Amino acid sequence: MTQTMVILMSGIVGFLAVAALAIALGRSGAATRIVYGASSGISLVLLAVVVARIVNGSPAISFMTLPLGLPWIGAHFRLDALATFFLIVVNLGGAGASLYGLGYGQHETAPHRVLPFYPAFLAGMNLVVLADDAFTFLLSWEFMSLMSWALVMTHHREQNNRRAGYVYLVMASFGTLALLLAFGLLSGADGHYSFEAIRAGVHAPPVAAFVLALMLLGAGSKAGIVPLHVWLPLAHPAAPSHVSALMSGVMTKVAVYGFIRVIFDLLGDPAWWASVIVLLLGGTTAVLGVLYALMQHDLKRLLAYHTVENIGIIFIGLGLALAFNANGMSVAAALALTAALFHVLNHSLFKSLLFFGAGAVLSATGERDMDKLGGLIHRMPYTSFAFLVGCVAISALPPLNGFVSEWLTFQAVLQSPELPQWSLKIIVPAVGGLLALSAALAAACFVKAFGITFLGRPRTPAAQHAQDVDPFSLAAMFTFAALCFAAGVLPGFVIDGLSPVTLSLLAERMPVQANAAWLSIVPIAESRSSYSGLLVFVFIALAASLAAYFIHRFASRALRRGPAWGCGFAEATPMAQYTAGSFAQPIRHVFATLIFCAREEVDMPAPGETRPARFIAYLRDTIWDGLYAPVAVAVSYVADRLNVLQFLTIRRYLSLVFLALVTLLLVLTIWS
Amino acid sequence: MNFLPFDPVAAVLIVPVGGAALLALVPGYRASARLNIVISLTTFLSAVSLFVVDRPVPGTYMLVDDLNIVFIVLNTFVGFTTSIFSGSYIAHELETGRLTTTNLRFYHAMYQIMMFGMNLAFVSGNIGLMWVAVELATLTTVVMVGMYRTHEALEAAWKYFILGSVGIAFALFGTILVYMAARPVLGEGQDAMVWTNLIAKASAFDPALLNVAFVFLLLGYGTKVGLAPLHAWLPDAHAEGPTPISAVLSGLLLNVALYAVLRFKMLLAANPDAITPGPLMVTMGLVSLIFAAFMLYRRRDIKRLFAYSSIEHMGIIVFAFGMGGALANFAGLLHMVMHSLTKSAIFYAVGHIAQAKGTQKIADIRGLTVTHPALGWGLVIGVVAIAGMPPFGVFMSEFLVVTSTFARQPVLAILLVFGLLVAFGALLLRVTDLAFGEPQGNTARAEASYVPMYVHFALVLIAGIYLPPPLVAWFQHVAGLLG
Amino acid sequence: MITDFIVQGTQMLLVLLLAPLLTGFIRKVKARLLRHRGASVLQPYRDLARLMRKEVVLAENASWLFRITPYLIFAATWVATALIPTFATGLLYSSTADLIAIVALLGSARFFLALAGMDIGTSFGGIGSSREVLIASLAEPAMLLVVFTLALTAGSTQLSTIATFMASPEVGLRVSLGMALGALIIVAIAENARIPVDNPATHLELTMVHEAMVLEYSGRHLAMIEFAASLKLLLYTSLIACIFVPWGLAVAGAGPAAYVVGTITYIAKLATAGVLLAFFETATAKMRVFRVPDFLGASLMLGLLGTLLLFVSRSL
Amino acid sequence: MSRLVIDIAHMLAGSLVLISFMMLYQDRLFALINIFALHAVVLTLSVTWQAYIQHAPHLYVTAAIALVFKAIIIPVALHRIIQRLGIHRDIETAVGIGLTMLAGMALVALSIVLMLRVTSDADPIAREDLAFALSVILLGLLVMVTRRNAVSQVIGFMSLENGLVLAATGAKGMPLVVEISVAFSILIAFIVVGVFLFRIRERFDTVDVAALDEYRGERQ
Repeated sequence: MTQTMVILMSGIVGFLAVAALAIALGRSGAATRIVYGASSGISLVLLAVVVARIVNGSPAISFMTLPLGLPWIGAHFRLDALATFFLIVVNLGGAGASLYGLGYGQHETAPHRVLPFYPAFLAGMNLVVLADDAFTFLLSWEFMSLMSWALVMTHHREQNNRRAGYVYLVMASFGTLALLLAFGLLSGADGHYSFEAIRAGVHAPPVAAFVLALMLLGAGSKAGIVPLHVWLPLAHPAAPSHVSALMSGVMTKVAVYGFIRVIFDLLGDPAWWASVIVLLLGGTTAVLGVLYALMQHDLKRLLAYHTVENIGIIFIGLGLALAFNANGMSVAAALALTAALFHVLNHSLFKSLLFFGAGAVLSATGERDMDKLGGLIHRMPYTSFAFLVGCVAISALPPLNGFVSEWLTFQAVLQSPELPQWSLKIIVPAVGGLLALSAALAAACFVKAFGITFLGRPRTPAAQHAQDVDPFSLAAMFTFAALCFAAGVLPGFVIDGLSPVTLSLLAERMPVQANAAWLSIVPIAESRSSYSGLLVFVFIALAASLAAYFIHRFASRALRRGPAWGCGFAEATPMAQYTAGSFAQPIRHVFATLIFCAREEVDMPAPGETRPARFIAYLRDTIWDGLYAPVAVAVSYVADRLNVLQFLTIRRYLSLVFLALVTLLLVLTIWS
Repeated sequence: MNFLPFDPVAAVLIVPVGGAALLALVPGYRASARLNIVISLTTFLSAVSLFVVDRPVPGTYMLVDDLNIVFIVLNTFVGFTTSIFSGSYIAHELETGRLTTTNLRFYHAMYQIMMFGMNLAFVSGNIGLMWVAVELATLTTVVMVGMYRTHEALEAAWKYFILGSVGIAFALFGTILVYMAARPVLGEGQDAMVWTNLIAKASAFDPALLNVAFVFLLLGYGTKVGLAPLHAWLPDAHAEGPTPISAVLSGLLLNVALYAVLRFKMLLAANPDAITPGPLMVTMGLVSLIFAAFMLYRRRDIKRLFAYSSIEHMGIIVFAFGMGGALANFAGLLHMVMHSLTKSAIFYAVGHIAQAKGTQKIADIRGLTVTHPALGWGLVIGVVAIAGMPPFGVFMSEFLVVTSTFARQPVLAILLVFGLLVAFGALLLRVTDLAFGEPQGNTARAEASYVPMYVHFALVLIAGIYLPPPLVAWFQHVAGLLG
Repeated sequence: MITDFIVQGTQMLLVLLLAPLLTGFIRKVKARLLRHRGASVLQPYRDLARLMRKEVVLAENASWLFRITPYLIFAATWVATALIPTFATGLLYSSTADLIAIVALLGSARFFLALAGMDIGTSFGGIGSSREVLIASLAEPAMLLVVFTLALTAGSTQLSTIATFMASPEVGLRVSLGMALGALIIVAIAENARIPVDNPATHLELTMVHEAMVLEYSGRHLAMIEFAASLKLLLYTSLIACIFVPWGLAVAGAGPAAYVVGTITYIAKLATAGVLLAFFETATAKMRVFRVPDFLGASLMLGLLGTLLLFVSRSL
Repeated sequence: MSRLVIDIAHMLAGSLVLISFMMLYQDRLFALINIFALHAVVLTLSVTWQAYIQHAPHLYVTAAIALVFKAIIIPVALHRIIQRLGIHRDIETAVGIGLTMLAGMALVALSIVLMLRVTSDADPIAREDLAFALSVILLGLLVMVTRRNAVSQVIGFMSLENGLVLAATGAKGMPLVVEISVAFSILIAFIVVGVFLFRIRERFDTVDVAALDEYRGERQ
């Protein structure tokens, strides 16, 4: 066990201590500041430790074993390249969210329901990443779910939140049970639960197949793969915004970690067809996720659904990595995996940023419904700027970071011709198409999100009198915005930072980027493709400022404010502006008619009638109706049938006993 | 070296009996409640002393070994905590006039007799004696279930009584058969009923006879374990009796019966030609688990809800032992301990909740975490723990059962997991209604004793993260014997 | 090095100079086809100059975003255009962005334009933006599929490489490339808001898309946007030109003579493209907004087929 | 051990089974009670015989208990109860008599098959005894299951318990037999008194078990 491990562990213990402290402090006013202050402090320390590891490029793996958990195995912890990377993601998010919480937490109505669970949640996520035996892993995993559930239940008086919590925890334990089974397969009947043992063991193809399926169920349900995503848009918005940020931005990534750890590290190399499943799932998830998001008018729910899309993109990357790896194309595999991990980092950055923004809007206006907002860009300039950065980043637009990871994914897709399998040759480009589609729709989605919420004129007094939020929240948002920018302009360093991971998992890495000309990134060779976020940024900045300069210098700079022109129509009421629904109407018309059975109903009163005209748009969540509702129905049917047994007469119960006896005796007679 | 002035085993038995006699005489519930606590504490301490002194040599009647030492201590411990809980519970019952002081004398005396019966069942090294002890414990609980004399209570008691008696009969027949099997080998008389001899010579017994015997014993004692379809008495008995009794029923009596089943399973395991009881137990376990899981959805009475959850967990445990193997058996033993600690704690919470709200109807109880935080969160913790969520002990046992099963019998494991998920869904649904949402009903502060509940939770929490080595060693040894 | 720099510079200026000219040229041809005399080819320059000199009338509730957007759009489009080999390949900064990045750059421009359309909060802006994103959500994937086809053929997404590859004899005639061309043309029409998707000339509220978004712009802002629009048109024409008719492209480092030749051929290509577009536009009628998805869907299909047929033709 | 000894033991045990069958097709309470008394008497005989052949004096006690308690006290008590509670005298059966008889046959067959195959090496008396005891037990259970009213169920239970005693006594040198029979007598007393108590406390109007089931949780 090394010093690093000791620091990490003590950090985690620190989190738990803070949780205990929070319980002790109860509802006292200082609690909020103390808890979030401490949490952000600890997260920063942990972050520093792991970042230092990367910077020093120390490849050494640190272990630690504690006499806890399963007695005859003990609790194993291990810090390798993969864990290091995900620890960065976790603690970066943790630090940001805690910083944000310092300000946002002041608006919390029930702090005593948040503070104890928040640090414990962080501890849980850190533990999952560090765990090195099945028991510790699952324990931390489920603990993480449990704590986040408690956080989702913070505002438990609203029926929807209770429902969200219920669906969430049931799905979570469904996932955990799937993981249990997976590890049961991996570790065998006599319980070799430590990851070393699992790594050492050889896993027959059928076993590998089952494990993959179970991991897709287990990790997938936590990450939010369609159709296991249903809990996500319910639970994430229900929690306080900084927790939503953690759940969406970080916890889903922990799920991705679990998938990578098992499939890439423990399982060895699965067969190529495994990648087909992952790819198709990823593609569908990406597109459906963003379509769902487009249909929303609740800002936080939109963001939550959009997380589903990004998970899809990540899984596309992972699927590609699997495909290439199975065919020994380790260079391409490294590229794909790097793309996926890069997107993991990016998404954790901008999704947290966006949830912070949504939280700021919520605390400033008390509204999550975009149709009741608008014009906030005037009232909350800083928030809206940060949010805009987030939107550009998540819409995969250069020169910000979202684009880089999607670009890398595309580059990986373009390696498909070398694949020997025909099905892959066909599927990979098709999935690439899906990826492109989802990227375009994402841009549409965030034009809508930003446009409806921040632009135009305020639709309600609440939006009209909003004030920009406290410095802590702003600090958190701007830090993350800056990080998005940095990762987008200097992607080379991130890629190099990821090389140890790919090296450890695939024994291959992308070419060193740091010394590429103009800090551009070159996946394979410059003749094939290259991209320089820095130059693109510089050029755009130069061109824009040049244009502006010349025009202001040599042409006119005069400016007059006047009423909006609007083809001469005087705008009646702000409510007459385009709403979330109307903005999405064309896309709904084109895409959702099939997928969500979208219907529109126009009720136009005859001339002379005084009643108002109505336009109603119906949407059905086909996945819920088709998959989950039937299950609920079935369960309650069986429950009703069986419930009769509660109301039998004693004689009937006796006859049950009698029958049991006779059957057993019969069995015995036949048996022996 | 035995430096104690007394023989712990004898103490564990004599103290409750003497206590019962004493309590029968003491008037005034305060005194008797305190006395009850003191007696239980003494019993517990003398049981604990079993850890320090070296174990008595197995005799004709008494036996202390790796298997039962843990359960004796657990039994007396829960008996002790329950007596504390019962103290504050009874006080409230007197106020509301559901019980009279005369009832209480009887109640406390019975309580100690029941403890005696259960302790005896654990320490007895003789199948006949064990039978007597289990039945004694059962009959006393029957009487206590009927305590409130309401229609429901009497009806529950009657049902319990009839079904219990049939169970008794089966168990006895099974015992006789075992004796018949042993007699040719061990000769007539007591020797043929002593555990140590039985186990030692089991390989020479007539296997076929053992099989029949086991069927009867499984059904006989299984009736008390509450395995479906023999479970019918359990929910009503839990729901209608005084809550301390519900706690003891779920926490201890089920364990006693299960302990008996385990003993006889050992016997069969020691005989190579006898049927492996695995399949029978696995089937009954799964049936109980899944059946109870579905039953949970339609429960309207909070105590009945957790009674069904007890059936569910007994199912899991029996399943684990049925699977056999070092891991599964270990898990089963661990699960027994964890379940009795957690479930009794839950009943403590439920008892106070029912008193505070003045109802047992789930529909009338809402938002407990708002009105009664300690009780509400206690309930949440309890449900979370019993549902097998980390970091509580049940998680470890369920982890071991599921993982070790799936590698051997995938289909069974999937059924098991299915049952667990269904049950979890139901429990979570209920606890969400109970503990969260707009508060409903009486919001007056409850004067309750939270200590026992939270002590139990603390223990379960610790066990979920760290198990003391000696315990592990004993369990592993027993797991080996269980085959 | 220096020469490279100069070449890159001239390229950037060249596109700036040629863009309005192309627009004007197309208008002229269309007018001719309709038997009007039509405005001079240089009219767009005059318009731009006039707009730049005019004062800006800004709606009361226009935000800072509304004011910086025109410059951003212009810059993004310009940079994108500057990266396309017009008369010579292997430009100095061609490593900055490959084809995918160029598409994405245009995407950013559109993103901000759509936002600007919603900034004032007029219904027209809303109509414009929502329709624009709909069109984009179909056009972009189609475009990327075209890119796939090309990249998989040429083994690169780097335009210079693609162009040189396409110029090389080994290309031959391929079904998939034909499909890609078809898809690309459809995308180009949609992206540049030309008939039948949109009508650059109309201000008939219910049909317009691009014009609806920029409705609130005036003066220099409008100038920037118009300029960007014509740059975009130039971009797509030269893109098609340099990929599908790569002949005459000067190779990097070749002597000035080659550059001159390249430039002349380039202008010739533009002219032909312009004439063709004009013909097409006069020949067809504007379609309903909700027919547009089918139109673009066709290009999406073409793109996908192109990609898939690629393997078939490969395997043959 | 002479053949005769075995035959007598066999005969007694067999007649117990026979009497259980008679119980199965009784449809009047008093007759049922009387037959149960007969059952008890036969049990007494067989226990006595066992005591004699096993030279186990303590079994005589068991026999005595059986005789006094089961053959005399209980039947009388039940007669009383029936008159007091005015339970109507004929038994409504849940399953038709004929069917019950068939089931009984099957059960006896089952138990004999099971037991004979089992203790092939154990001594014959024990074997026969076990076989018959098992059938008596099963038949008793059958009575409990097929009869609707409490008294007949009690009787069913008691005949079941007779089967146990038969088995216990058949098990040569089994300790605790006396204690067990005492314990069981107490148990039965409890049941009978319980039936009685409910009446006295005015809790239930009839002792039909179905009536008890009126009062059940969750029927709100």
